[in-house]
Amino acid sequence: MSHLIPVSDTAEVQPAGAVAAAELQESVRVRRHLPWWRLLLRDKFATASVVWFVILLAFVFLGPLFLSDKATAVNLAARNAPPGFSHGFLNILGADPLGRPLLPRLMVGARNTLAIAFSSVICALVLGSFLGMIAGYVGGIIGNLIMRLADVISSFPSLLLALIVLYILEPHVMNLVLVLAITRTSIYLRVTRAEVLEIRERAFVDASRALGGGAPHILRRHIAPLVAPTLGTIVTVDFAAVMLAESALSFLGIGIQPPEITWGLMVAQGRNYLTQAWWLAFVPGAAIMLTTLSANLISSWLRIINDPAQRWRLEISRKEAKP
Amino acid sequence: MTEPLLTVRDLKVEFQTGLETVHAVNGASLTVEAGEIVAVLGESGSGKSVTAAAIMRILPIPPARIAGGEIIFQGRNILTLSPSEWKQMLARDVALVLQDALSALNPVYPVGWQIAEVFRVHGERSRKVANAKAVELLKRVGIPDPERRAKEYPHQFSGGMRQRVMIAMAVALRPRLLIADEPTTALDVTVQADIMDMITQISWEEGMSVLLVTHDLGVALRYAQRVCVMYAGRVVEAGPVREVLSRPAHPYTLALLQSAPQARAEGERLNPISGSPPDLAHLPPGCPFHPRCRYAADVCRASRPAETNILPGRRVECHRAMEVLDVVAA
Amino acid sequence: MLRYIGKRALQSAVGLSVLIIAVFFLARLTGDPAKLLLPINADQALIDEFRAREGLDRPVIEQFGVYVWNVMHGDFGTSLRRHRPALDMVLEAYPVTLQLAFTAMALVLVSASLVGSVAAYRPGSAVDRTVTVSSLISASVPDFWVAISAILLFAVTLQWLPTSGYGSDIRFWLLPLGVLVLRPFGMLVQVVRASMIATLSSAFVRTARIKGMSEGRIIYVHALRNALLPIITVAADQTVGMINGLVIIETIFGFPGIGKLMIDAVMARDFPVVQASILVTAIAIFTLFILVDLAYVALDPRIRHR
Amino acid sequence: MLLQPEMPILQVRNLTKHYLPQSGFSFSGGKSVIKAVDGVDFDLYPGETLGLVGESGCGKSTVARTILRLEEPTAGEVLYRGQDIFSMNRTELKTLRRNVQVVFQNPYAALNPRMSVEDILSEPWVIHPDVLPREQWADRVRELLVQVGLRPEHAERYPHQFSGGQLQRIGIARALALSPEVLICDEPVSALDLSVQAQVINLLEEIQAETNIAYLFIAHDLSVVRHISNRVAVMYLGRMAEIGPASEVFNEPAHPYSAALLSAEPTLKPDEIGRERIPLKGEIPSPANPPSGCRFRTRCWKAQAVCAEQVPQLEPRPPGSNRLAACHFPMDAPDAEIPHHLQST
Amino acid sequence: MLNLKRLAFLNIATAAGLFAGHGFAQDKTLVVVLPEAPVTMEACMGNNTVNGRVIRINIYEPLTVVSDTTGQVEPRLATSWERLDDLTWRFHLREGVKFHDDAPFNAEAVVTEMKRTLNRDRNCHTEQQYFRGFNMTPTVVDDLTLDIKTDVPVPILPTFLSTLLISSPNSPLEEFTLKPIGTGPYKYDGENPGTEIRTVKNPDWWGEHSNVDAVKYIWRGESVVRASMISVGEADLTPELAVQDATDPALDKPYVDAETLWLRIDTEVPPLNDIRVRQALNYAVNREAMLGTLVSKDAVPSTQITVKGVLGHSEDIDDEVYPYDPEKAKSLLAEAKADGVPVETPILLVGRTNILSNSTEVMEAIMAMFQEVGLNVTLRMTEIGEWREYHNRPYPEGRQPVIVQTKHDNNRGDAAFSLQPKYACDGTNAAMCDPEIDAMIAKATAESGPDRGKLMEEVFAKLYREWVPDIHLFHMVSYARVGNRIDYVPNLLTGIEVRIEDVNFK
Repeated sequence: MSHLIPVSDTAEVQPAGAVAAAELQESVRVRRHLPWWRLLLRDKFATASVVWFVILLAFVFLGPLFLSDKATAVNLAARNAPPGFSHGFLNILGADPLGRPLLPRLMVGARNTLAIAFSSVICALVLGSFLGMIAGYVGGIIGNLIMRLADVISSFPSLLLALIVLYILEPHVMNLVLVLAITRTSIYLRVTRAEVLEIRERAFVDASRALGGGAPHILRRHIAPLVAPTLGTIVTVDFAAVMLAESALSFLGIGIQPPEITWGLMVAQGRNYLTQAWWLAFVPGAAIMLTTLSANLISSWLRIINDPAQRWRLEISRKEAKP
Repeated sequence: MTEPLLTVRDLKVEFQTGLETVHAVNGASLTVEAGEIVAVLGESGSGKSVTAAAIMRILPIPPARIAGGEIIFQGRNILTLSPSEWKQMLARDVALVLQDALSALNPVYPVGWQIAEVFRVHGERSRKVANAKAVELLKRVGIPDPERRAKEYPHQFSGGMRQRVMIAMAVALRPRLLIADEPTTALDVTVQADIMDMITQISWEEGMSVLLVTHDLGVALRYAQRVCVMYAGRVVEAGPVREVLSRPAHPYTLALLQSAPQARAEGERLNPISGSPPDLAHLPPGCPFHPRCRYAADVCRASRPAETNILPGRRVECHRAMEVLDVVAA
Repeated sequence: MLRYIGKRALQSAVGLSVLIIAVFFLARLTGDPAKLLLPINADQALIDEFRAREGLDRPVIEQFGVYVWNVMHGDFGTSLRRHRPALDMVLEAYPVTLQLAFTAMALVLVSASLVGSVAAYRPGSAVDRTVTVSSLISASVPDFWVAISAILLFAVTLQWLPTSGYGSDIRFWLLPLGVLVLRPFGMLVQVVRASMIATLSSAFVRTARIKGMSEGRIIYVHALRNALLPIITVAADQTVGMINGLVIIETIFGFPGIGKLMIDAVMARDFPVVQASILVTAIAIFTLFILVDLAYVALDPRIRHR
Repeated sequence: MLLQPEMPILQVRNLTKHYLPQSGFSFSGGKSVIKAVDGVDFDLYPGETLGLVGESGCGKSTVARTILRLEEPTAGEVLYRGQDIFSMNRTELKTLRRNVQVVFQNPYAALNPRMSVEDILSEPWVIHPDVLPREQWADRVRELLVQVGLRPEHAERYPHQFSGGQLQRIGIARALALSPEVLICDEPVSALDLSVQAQVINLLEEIQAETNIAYLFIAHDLSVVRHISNRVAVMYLGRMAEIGPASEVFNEPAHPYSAALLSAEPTLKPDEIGRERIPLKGEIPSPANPPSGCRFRTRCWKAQAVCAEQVPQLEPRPPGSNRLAACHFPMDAPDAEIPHHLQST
Repeated sequence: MLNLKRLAFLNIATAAGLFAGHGFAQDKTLVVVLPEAPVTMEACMGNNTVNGRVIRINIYEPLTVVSDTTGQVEPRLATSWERLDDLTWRFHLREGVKFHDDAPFNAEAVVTEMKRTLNRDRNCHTEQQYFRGFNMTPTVVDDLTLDIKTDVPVPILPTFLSTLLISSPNSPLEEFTLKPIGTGPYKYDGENPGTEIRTVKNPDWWGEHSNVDAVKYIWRGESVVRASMISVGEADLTPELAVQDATDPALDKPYVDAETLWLRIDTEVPPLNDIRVRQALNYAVNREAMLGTLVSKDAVPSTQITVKGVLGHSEDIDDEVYPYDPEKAKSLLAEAKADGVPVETPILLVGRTNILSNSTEVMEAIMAMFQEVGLNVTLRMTEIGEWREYHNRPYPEGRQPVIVQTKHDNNRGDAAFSLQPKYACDGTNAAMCDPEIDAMIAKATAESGPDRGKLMEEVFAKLYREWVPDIHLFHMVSYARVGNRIDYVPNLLTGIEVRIEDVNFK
């Protein structure tokens, strides 16, 4: 996953060899950048993605408030109702084999799904970047041990690891988060370590050491803020990966169990009805896809704005860009 | 008088960055005659490298944009040539040596291969012949044991040796014009001297013109015949190098000389140029140098000085050039 | 060189040992195979009898000792469920998986390199944006969802391809491969694109330009070779990650590969098969990583001479 | 000009730094040590500027890093006011950090791009909280900015909003925040334009005049060193070639290497323009495998058999002067001593 | 150009069409697609559903078989049998039968098989499931006559022996065989591991073949995929379709597969130890609403765990299905509550994933129904290992009240297999204890005479009317999809065996 490391905006100078880069930089250095939200608006796909996430957030916070009952209310009369208004507004996206309306289920499921993905990624981020900083800055035997640990984790098919741990710990939401976090940790660990190894050689780190700054000081004040943007882009990609992993686990029947609702579970349950009621799997599948796609698009946007070699593409408007 | 080999006339290059347009080159004009070495002297942001890149047509477009002017090389306007016509001229007629030879050489191919590629791309069918020519060139640029070193990779060469490889590659097809963009900036003085001596020698032997882009007054003085001093994207003063540097007519040239420790006697305090380099997105009206100029008058703030020929072969853009000349003389 | 391989092999061996220990003890925490393999109405006596026979009643440490001793003598145990040597089952399943994985990866590498390079040539162009978005979509779809939908579309509705199954006929492979390459392709196109954009703006590409060579030669001779290193790293990661996809694909399309074997074994608490399959897989993965390192050496003279 | 009434503030004794090459793919298998610095001695006195020159790879930056204890030496010692910095405990080291500071070459890299100028300049006090009470930080930051020729309101800006010269001023301000006695300047102006370079050099000179701070001024640009230094040390391949008062070294170099170096320097002085360069043979040898005896002998036109056998020691040249050179056949010795057949172009 | 393109397209289309259309065989090779691959081909594992569908009857035959219509024991490799005394049975074996490896079938072969199957070290499902609780001593009387003596009276020994599949005496004694050798109508013809298993007609078989020459078994987990394979002609037959995939009345044949779905109540923990609460639970379930939606419309609401046709099934109580009456449930609960029964105690509803297709949905629906009458029920779906913790004795002390989803498939035709473990005090799966019931079960099990069925019927009736230890749901119906090329009528036994001798090409 190290490929996702963008050329970070802290690179000492512009990519070497861009002929005019040094001069250009000298003249551009004092320029103001566009605020991030204007850069966002310049990227239509990223804007749409953010809008989608805003909608999701509304789902997450409003859905359970009003609709938890509706999401579990069995109504066999509306069994497998197709999308439309025939069974009332809540059934606009159709209903499942128990006649439970998909829209509220999707909204209630959004909370579990996003919470699992979000917490897993955050746990992996915290754990991985912490270990990665130690491995990168301290190195030595401890660093080596940490790297071997990462080797082991990454050579263990993550789905299997998840399966085993879930059998040990029961498929509870917290445990699922734990498992997914463990399987993602090594990415953060490696990326952080690689970044730390590079950043610790920078002159400002030397300057801080010359001032008497100890390892904790340097890691906190100098290295962490610089690793952050890189990790940020990975977090968004990973968010997508974790959602897909969660749904794959549900597909295999070992993830979250009913009566909890997650999107992956909805797809897994709906797949039995593909021939009769395609919407059961399609609607949550599309929700997963839209969300992972949005996360990926945002990540790609983040990579661009964090990369001085690419950022200008968003900063210049399209018309002006034409030679 | 015959037409110069290269004429850059009123060249304008803009970069679109963020909210603003940076006028990196702002109406630069210069000429290079056949067989001469012309130094383009300037600090960062003066537009000297952008001019070189524009001549080579390797500006990143976008964000860069050629906003005006023409570049006449051997009687043809480079800017209007089709890409394939231009590719034909590259390396054959005009070549470039970049500052950072390590990143300018492809790290995964042997240097001999990379030199031979020039011949192969420009019509040499036999791999063997191309390789032999490459070894010959390495020998010519003073690389010992060329047969063996041709098979080595760029990272196995020292900085000076890499720059020699770059020069070998550039002069492979005996171009009429060599553009050398800060060819020795990262190198030690002893190596710099070797490299510059070699370029000068090849130029003399081949009758090859050299456009030497540099920020080093000493290098310009030692190796060039003529100098163009650039400031804020314009050539503010041009002329024979010894004359310009001993009797500058532009206050900027003068100020540069006064801030150079090389030019000062021991114990003499340096006399830096006040203020900061020009903001290329918001150039001041009038003469772009006037905010930092000791000789600035109202006219300098009001209008941009026209190009004037103050002495034979000397060109300057300053309202008060004559006064400056007098001051220097005094 | 040999020393380096030796060192890497040693590191891998350490990793493998940790892995064996982890798998052995973790597996045993997942539950009692007796509860899955014996009839529903089996009483405690029968369960105890089963455990005693399979050595599951002994202290775990002792079981581990026996296991390690046996593995060192080439005995990976006998499947609790199928009563066959676990290693035989694993080795039987491997060719299918390797065929799938390598064909898929080869497809991904070639197509992603081509497509990613094209996109990188003019960043921000219509082609680039199309490639970027479609590769992101490709990386974002749940594979099981696509697999089943594809069966319904291509096999049931259009009847162009068989629904599923394993055989030498290429049509059996089209859908599984198609689904399997989706995610690695999407991810790798991104990497190729990013890597190529960086490489294409590097100084040596400019050098190549001013030598007057064609754009095709610039992209594929000069830039791609340099951009390959990060691509290979990610491709290796994706190959490992593909095992997850294989579990799903093999389950849906009825391919008798290692993914299905592993998941079934874990579900049935068939410890010997779990251990053997993970061990063999890990060896394959570590070998892959060493090969990647060697590819680095082959591709980048700077590493060779360090 | 040369004031040396006190004892040296820094004494560098037999400083040696060898690097083990990174373990990686090694086809040769041989592990040759890179002798970056190999037994260097010099003193630095309060209030003076000692210039340290040499070509890239000669070890001058390693000397700086080792004195700053950014690297641990292989051998030798550095005495700060008589105390070896390599055997200092934590508190002693912290005191040392307050008194010996550094300015780096590349101002773009030396400042953390994510920190505002205010944060950058108060970092020294974050690390040394006893130096200045927190409530005075903001004022002191602005004082420092003014002292280095910037404006107080620059405190809120970020590094990318400054030009190179301004950034280097900020770097200097940070180094001054703890009021050090020694400032190690590792190529502080070589990344700057001529006009800006002059500003920074003047700034450094002003600060020295005010505070009596000592500079170890490392550069490859001889004209800058000549301008700013009281004394100059010339290094070649990890060893000291020559050290002495700047005027002596520059005007009448004793070591052939110093002479060659000076002759290669482009000059703007009218009387020197026509001067002939002394060409050097071959390339600089690898520090992993330096020549025996005198390290310069492989490129020296004066070299004789003895140069390969005996390591020349730093000795006063001419005898009795306070300029030392490590050469068997220094420039002031008549060429006639060299057998004709050993002379080369 | 255009023509070429069109031509190419046509080629692809025809090739694909041919491929899809012609199936795999012009000859009479039957393709059966199963939900799961057989785990082993070993005879002593042949009563396991996944193995049995391939090897039972088709490759290996037992001495006796149980009729799918009458529940009576019928001859197979034994032609007749008689009970010599309480402990001894005599079996007369079929003459002229040979194993696929030409070994003769005789009494000696049966004795060998008994040794193999009953060898406890081999972990045989058949032995563990059916031959615990008594010991058998076989005696060869002559080549085709065999006496079997048991240590306790076993009135239904011939029924038990329907589970003993006879393999060639040359089969390995210890390991499980990889190449099954039996006496059946089809013999093993190789396999592609993990992909397919092939059998061909055994020309030497003693019985009458159908017109199927060879069989290829393949397997796919997804019901929808299997259904599609039959539709497009890739396969001819698949059992166990999910309800929602049985959409084509022309192809999909329902069969009562002896599987009964019910919920077992833990009667030993309050509030479930109160019969009113248990009755309330029964009233709360709307069985009708699930018919045709979550379970097949052909499924039969049940009152006991065995289906009609099994000896001991009580037809008396068949009509006494609890009606859906939430009001009644509520009032019963209120009554119990008034008597101090802690009806608000949280009750755990334990489901098992994949116990049947839609098992999860059924459980979600039932949870909603229980919640509707005011019970504090939470659902927990478990996989089999965890499920057993709830389902099998011993249960933990001080446990939460639990209702466990379970199913039963008595395919041996005698309720004795069901009663003891489910309802006796020491029954492995029982969560109740009543000495009176215990005694009734013991008496019925020991009875070998005509009253045997009657005695067992009484037990079921008493349990249902007076004890209410269960919430009975349905006798399930499965669907087999039968391709156009063949005739096959699935029956009660299709769940565990697919007799190729009953399949004919049209």
